[in-house]
Amino acid sequence: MTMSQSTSDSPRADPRGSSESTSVLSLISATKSFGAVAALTDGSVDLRAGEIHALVGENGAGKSTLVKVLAGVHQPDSGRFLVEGADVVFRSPADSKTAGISVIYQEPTLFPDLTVAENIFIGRQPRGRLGLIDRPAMRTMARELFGRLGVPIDPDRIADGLSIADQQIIEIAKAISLDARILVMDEPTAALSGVEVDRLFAVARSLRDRGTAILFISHRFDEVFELCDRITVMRDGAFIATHRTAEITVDGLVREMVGRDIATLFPKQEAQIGEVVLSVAGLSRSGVFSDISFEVRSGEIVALAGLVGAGRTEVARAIFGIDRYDSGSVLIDGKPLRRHTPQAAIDAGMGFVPEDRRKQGLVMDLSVARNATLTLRTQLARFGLINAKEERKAAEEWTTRLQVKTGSQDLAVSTLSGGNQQKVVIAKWLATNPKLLIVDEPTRGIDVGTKAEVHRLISELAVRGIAVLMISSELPEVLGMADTVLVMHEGRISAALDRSEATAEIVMHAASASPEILT
Amino acid sequence: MSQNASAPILHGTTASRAIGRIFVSREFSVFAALALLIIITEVVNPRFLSGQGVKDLLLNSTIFVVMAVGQALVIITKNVDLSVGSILGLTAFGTGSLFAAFPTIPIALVFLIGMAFGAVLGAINGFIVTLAGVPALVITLGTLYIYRGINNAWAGSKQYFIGNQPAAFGTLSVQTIGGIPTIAIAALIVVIIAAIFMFATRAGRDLYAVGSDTDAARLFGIKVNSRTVGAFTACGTLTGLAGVFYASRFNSVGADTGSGFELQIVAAVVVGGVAIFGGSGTVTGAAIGAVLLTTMTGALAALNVSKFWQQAIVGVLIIAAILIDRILSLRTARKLRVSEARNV
Amino acid sequence: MSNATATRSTATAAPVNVKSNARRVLLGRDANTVYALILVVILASIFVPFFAGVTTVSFLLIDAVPILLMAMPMALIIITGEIDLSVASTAGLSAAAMGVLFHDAHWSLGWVFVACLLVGLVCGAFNGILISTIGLPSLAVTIGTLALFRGLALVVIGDSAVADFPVALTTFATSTIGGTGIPTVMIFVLVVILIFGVVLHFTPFGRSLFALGFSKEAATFVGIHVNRSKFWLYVASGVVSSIAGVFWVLRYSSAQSDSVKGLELSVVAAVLLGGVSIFGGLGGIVGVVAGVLLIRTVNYSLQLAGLPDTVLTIVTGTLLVLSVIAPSISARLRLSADRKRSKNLPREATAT
Amino acid sequence: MKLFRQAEGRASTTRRILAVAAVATAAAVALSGCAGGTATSPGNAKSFSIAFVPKQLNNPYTDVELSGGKKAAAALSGVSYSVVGPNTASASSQVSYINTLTQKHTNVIAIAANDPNAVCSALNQAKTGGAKIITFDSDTDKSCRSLFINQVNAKDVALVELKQMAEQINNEGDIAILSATANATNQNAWIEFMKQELKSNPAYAKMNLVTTVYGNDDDTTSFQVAQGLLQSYPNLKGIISPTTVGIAATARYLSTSSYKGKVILTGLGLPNEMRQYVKDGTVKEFALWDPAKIGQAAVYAAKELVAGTITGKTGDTFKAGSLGTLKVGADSTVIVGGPTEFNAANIDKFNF
Repeated sequence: MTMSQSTSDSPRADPRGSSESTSVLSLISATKSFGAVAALTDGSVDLRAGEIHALVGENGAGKSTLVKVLAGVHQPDSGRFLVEGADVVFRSPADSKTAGISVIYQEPTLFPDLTVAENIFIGRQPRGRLGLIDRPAMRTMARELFGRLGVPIDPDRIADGLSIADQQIIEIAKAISLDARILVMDEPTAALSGVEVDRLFAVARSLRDRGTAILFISHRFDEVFELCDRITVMRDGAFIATHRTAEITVDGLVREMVGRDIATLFPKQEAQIGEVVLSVAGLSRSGVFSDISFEVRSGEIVALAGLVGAGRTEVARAIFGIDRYDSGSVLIDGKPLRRHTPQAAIDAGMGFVPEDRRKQGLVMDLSVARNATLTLRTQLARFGLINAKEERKAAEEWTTRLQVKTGSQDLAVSTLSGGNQQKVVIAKWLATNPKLLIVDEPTRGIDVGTKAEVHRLISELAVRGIAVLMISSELPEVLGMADTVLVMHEGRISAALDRSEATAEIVMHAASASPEILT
Repeated sequence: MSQNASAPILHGTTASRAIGRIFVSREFSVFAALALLIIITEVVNPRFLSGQGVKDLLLNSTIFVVMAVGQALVIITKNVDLSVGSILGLTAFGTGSLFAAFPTIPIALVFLIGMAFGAVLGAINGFIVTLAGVPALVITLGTLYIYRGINNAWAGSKQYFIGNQPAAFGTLSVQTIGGIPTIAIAALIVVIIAAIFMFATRAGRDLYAVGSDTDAARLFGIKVNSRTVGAFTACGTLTGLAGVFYASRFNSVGADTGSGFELQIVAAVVVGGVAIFGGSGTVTGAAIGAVLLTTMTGALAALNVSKFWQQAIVGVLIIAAILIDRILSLRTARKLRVSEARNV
Repeated sequence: MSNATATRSTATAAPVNVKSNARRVLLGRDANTVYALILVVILASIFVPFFAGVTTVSFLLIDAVPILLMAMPMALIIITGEIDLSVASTAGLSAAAMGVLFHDAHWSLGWVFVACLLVGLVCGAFNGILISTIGLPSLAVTIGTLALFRGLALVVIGDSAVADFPVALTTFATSTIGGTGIPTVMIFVLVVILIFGVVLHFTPFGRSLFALGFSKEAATFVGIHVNRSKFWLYVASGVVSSIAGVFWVLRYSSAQSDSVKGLELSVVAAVLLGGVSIFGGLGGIVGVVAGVLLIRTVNYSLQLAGLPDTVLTIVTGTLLVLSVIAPSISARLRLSADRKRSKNLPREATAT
Repeated sequence: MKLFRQAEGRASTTRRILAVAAVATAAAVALSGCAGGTATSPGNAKSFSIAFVPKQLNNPYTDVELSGGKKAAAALSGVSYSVVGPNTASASSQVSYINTLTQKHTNVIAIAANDPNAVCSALNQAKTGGAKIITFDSDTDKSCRSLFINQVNAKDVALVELKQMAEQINNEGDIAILSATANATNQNAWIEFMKQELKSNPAYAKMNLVTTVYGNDDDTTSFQVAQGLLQSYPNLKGIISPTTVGIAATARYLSTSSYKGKVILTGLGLPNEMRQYVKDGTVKEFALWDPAKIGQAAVYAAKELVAGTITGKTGDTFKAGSLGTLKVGADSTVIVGGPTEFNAANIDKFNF
C-alpha cells in the first residue's frame, strides 16, 4: 500500500514476539474498525516494567484508538492483549482499572461540582467510622499527593473553574494514588509548560524507578527524547517500529512517522495564484492567540500547521466570526466584514469546513439533500419560501459533482461513510460559490482511499481560483497540499514557509518549538 | 503555566476559607432570605411567631421538606421526578386503607409499608428512565398521569378521614416534644440522615458524580444506572413517608390527594440552590427552600398581602434562583478565563 | 488507485434504498402517527356507539382547538431542543386580562384582543430573553414562568369570573360550518397550522431550526443566529398561547384566573406523540397535528364510551411514556445487535 | 443550550406506530366491553336515560347525592342511570362530558355546574338535541336549564348558619367565611344572603364579617387557608364554612391547635366527617340537609319532564316517591327540604 515497513531499525518481531519476563503489557496485532473506517489495522505495543515508553505518530495514526483499547473503552475486533503474560479481555473501563492500568487523557474528565480531593478518590474514598467518608484523611492523602507532585492545589476547592493544567495535575495525582502498575499518558503535557512539565517528568521518573511502566504519548520530540527509554512509531493504524531512544535520531523518527509516497496521496495540481482574498493582520485574542498576520490569495492553499492546542482552530473561528477577537483586522478582498458574525462571513464569500464533522459540520439526522443546501437556504427561497425543486436540483448538482456515494438524496447523512459525509460538508460550501474556504482537519477519521479523493477535491478548488486556508495536524497532508505553510506554536505563528522550503523536519520542529533542535 | 495561576487558590487559611465558603454558599443565601422573611413578618404581625404560629410553620413545612429532600437526590443526578404528587396521593390513600382494613395495625408498620410502597413507585420511575435512556421529565410526566389514574381507580369516591384512624396516629402530627412537633423532628432527622448520606458516603458522592458528568462517571466505573435507580427509589421512599405524614396531618385522603404538588416541590428544590441540571446543591438547601416556600405562603397571609400574589411570588423566586446560579457560574467562568490568560 | 477508491467508497455507502417521493411521505416519521390516528378512528367507529358521525367531528375538533394552537410553536421549540411549559399560564393570563379589560375597564373588544396578544407577546419575550439572551435552562425558566404567569392572572382578575361577553361572539366561537360539524374557528386554526407548517418546512428559518436542534455548533457554522431564532420562537409561543386563551374565554363564555389551567402537559404529550424528538432536531407539523388529534380522539372515544376520567388519565400517561421509550428502546436493541457494523465512529463510551 | 443530551443513536420510529397502535387497540377493546349498556332508545316515555354530571367525582358529598339518584332510578323501572364527570372540579371537562351525553341522545342531563356560564352553550346544544336539563346543587344561568333542584332555600341556609354562629359568640365579634371556589354559585348565593342579613338585622349589628377566603374545596388548601385566617385576624371569634370540605378541614386544624374551643366554627358539613369534631368539642353545631334527597328529586323530576307532564314552569308539581309532592317555585327552582342542624345530641342518628 505505501512505503514498506522495512525502514524500521529494529527487527519487527521484537515487541510482539517479546516474551521477556519484564513485559507487563503487550498488545499484539490488535485491529479496530468503526464501520468503514479502520482506525487500527495492526496495533501493537510492548511495555516493560520500569520503563517510560513513547508512542509517536501523526494524527490519525491510531494512537488514540490504541489508548482507548488499553483503557477498556474500545474492545478490539481481533488481536491478543496480554497483561503480566496472561490474556485479558476488557469489557469496560473498570476492567482496565482493575488490571492496574491508569489512563490520563489529554482532556481531563473531572467532575466540575466535586472537590479536588473527591475527584481523586471518587468511588474509593477513605472511610472511617460507620463507613462514612473520612474527609480529613482524604484531604491529607490529597495533600500528600500534591506534595509529591510539588503542586499547591487546595484539596477542598471544587474542580469547576480550575485551569486545564491544574485539572491535568489532578488526573496525574489520581493515577498515582491508584498505584497503577501501568500508566498511560495521552499527551499529558499538551496544556502544561515550563515548571509543570519538569515536575511531571520528575514524578514520571520516580514512578519508573519504582517499577511502573509508563506509556507516554507526545508530539514534542524534545520531551520524548528527554524522558523516554524506548519509542514505538505508529502510522496509518499500524505498528511500524520500536527503538531504544539512544538508537534513533529525530530525523529518523520523523521519516518513519511520515514515511509514505506523498505524491500519490496528495495529487496537488498547479494552480494560478492570483489576488489576495483574505488578509489577516495583528489578530489577537487574550489567552488564545496573539499577533496573527497572514494572507491567502486566490488559488493558493495556505496550511496552518502545528500541534493540537496551538490555537489554529481558534484563529479560524475568529476569522469566520464564531468567536470574537480582541484586536486586529480581517479583510476579504480588501474590505472589512460588515459585522462579526458567521452570516456576514458567508455573505462576504467565506466557507468553513469544521474539524468535527458530526457535531459542527453536519446535521446528522437530516437528509443528504437538506445538508447539502443548508447554506443555500436563503438563496433558494423565493418570496420567503424554499423552492423544493430548486433545492433538490442544487443538492443533486453538488453531490454529483463531488461524487458523494449515497443511495438517495433523502437518506439521513448519518448513513454515509466518513469520507462521503465530508464531501457533503464541502459540497454545501461549494454551493455558496465561496472565494475562501477554510478547511479544518479535512481528512480526520477518513480512510486512506477517500482521503486522496478529498485532497484531489481541495486541489481542484484551488485550481478554480478559490483561496483555501487548511488546518491540518497531518504533516504529509500539509506538505503535500500547501503552497504556503504557517506553523503555529502556543498561539503564535512560529514559522511561515514556502512550499519549496517546507520539510517535515522543519515544520515539526517549529511546531514543537524546541530551540535546541531548531538550530 | 506559571506559579501565579494556582496562587488565587491559596488565599487565607483553611479555617477562614471554610467560613467564607459557608457565607457564599447557596444554602446560606436561601437561609438568609428565610430569616429575613420571618423577621419582617414578625415585626409586622407579632402573632406570626407565637407558639401556635411556630408550630404551624414547622408542621406545614414537614411534608414538603421530606419530599424536597427526596426530589433533591433525583435532581442532583440530573433527573427530575414529576410524579411525586401522585406518589404522595397513592401512599397517603394506602395509609388510610391500611387503617381501614387493619384497625389495630401498629403505626410503625404503617410507616414501613408506606415507605416501601413509595419506594416501589419510585423504583419503577428509575427503571424506566435508565432502561429507555429518555429524559426523566417525560417519563415521570407520564407516570404522573398513570399513578394518579391508579389512585383514582383505587380510591374512587372513597375517602378516609382522620376520624377513621387510630387517635394515636392523628395526634402524631400534633404532639410536641419540647414545643417542637414530633413529625417536624422526624423531618429534621430525615434531612440530617440525607445530608450525611450525600456528604459522607461513597454512594452519596456518586450521585453528585453522576449528575456532574454522566459519561465521566461511567468511565470511572460508577454504576450510573443503579445509582440513578437508587436516587429515584430514595425519592419514592421519602415521598411515601411524606404520604403517611400527610394522612396523619390532614383531614382526609382520597383520589386527588397531593395533585399539583410536583411543581411546588421542584420549585422548592431549585430555590434551595440545587441546579436543575444536576451535580450541585445540597439536600439541606432543598429543605430550607421548602421551608422558605411554605413559610412564604403563611407569611403573606400574616402580612395581609393578597393571596393572589402568592403564586406570582413563587414564580419570581424560581426565576431569581436560577438567575443567581447563572450569574455565579458566569463569574467562575470569567475567573477561569482570566487565570488561563495569565498562563500563556 | 482511483478505481479501487471508487469501489471501496461504494461499498461503504449505506445500503442503496431508492425511495420515490410518495414512498418517502408514506414511510416518513409523521406518517406513523397519522396511521395510528386512522387506526384509532376506525376502531372507535366500530366499537364505540355514536362515534361515527358529524357530532363527533364537531365536539372533538372544538376541544382540540386550544391544544392544536399551542402545539404549533411548542413543536418548533422542542425541535430546537428546548421546551416551553408556560404556554397554558400565558393563555390563562391573556384570558384574565381579557376579562378585566372588557368587563372592568370597558374597553372595546377590538382593543381587548390587541391587548391580549400584547400580553402573550410580552410573556413570550420574557421567556425568550431569559432563555436565549441570558442562556438559562428553558425547563427551569418555564417552570418558573408557569407559576409566575398563572400568579399574575390571579392578581389581574382575582377570584371573579367575567361572563358577559357579547353573545354573538361566544356563539360564533362554538358555531360550525354548515352541516359539516367542523367548527368555524377551525378555519383560523388551519391558517395557524399552515403558517407554522410552511415556516417549519418551507422557509430558510424552518431549515435552520432543525440544524439548531441537532447541534447548536453545526447551526452556528452555517450562519444561523441561534439566540435570535430561539427568542422569536418563544415570542411566537406567547402570542399563539394568548390566542388560545382568547378562544378559551369565548368558547366557555367565561374568563377566570384558572382558565386553560394544566393544558401544558397535554400539549407536550401531543407534540411528542406526534413524532417530535424530545432531544430536538426531528419532527414535522403533520405529525404534530395528528398527535393532537390522536390524543383527543382516544380521550373523546373513551369519554363517549362512558369510561371515567381515571381511564383517560392512565391512557394519556401510558401513551406518553410509550411514545418516547419505544423508539429509544428499539434503537438500543438495534444498536447492540449491530454495534460492529456501526457506520459511524461511536461516541466514546457513553453507550450503556 | 440543549435541553437534553441523547445517550444513544437516533431512533427510527418503526416501533412507535406499533406501540401506539397497541395502546389504542387495548383501549378500544376495553371500551367495547364497557360501551354496551349506555345506548338508549330516545323518545320512549316509560323508559328514559338520565346522566348525572356532578362537580367532580370522588367527593363524599357528591356520593351521597348520587346515591339518592341511583336508588330512585332503581325504584322506577326503565330508567337507565349513569354518572360521568371529571376527577377535578373544572367547567371545561364538564363540557366534554356534556358533549358526549348529547351525542348519545341521553334524555336527561342532571348537572351541578362548576361555572354557571361556561357549561351553558354545551347544555343548549344538548337541549337542541332533545335532552332535558336539570341542574342540582349548583345552578347555571336560568336560560340553560328546565329545573333547578335546590337543597334548601338559599336564604334559609344563610340564616341558619348565622344564627348558629351568633348564638355561640353572643352576637358580637369578628367573623370570617371560608368558602369553596370563588365561582361556586350556591356558596356565593348563601354568602350574599348572610351579608344582607348582617346589615339589615339589628341583632347582628355587633357582628363584623372581616373577610371571605376560598379553600377551593381542596382539603390541603382549606386547611392552610384556615390557618392563615387565624393568623391574620387575631380577634377572630368565628368561622362560617358553607362547604363540607372547608368545614372539615377547618375543624381538623382547630382541633389540633390552641384555638380549639376558642374560635367558633359553623357551616355545612357531613355528619360522618364532623362526628369526631363534635364529640371532641371543636364544633358545637353545624347544618346540612340530606343530600340524597336531591338526587332522588332529580330523578323523579326527570321522569315527569321526559313524559311532558311538567315543563319546569313555576307552579308545576310532581310526585317524588318518599319525598311526597314537590312544587316548582320561583325561577323554576325546586326546594327539597329545610336544613337539619346537627349537634352532639343528635349526630349519632345520621349516617351520611
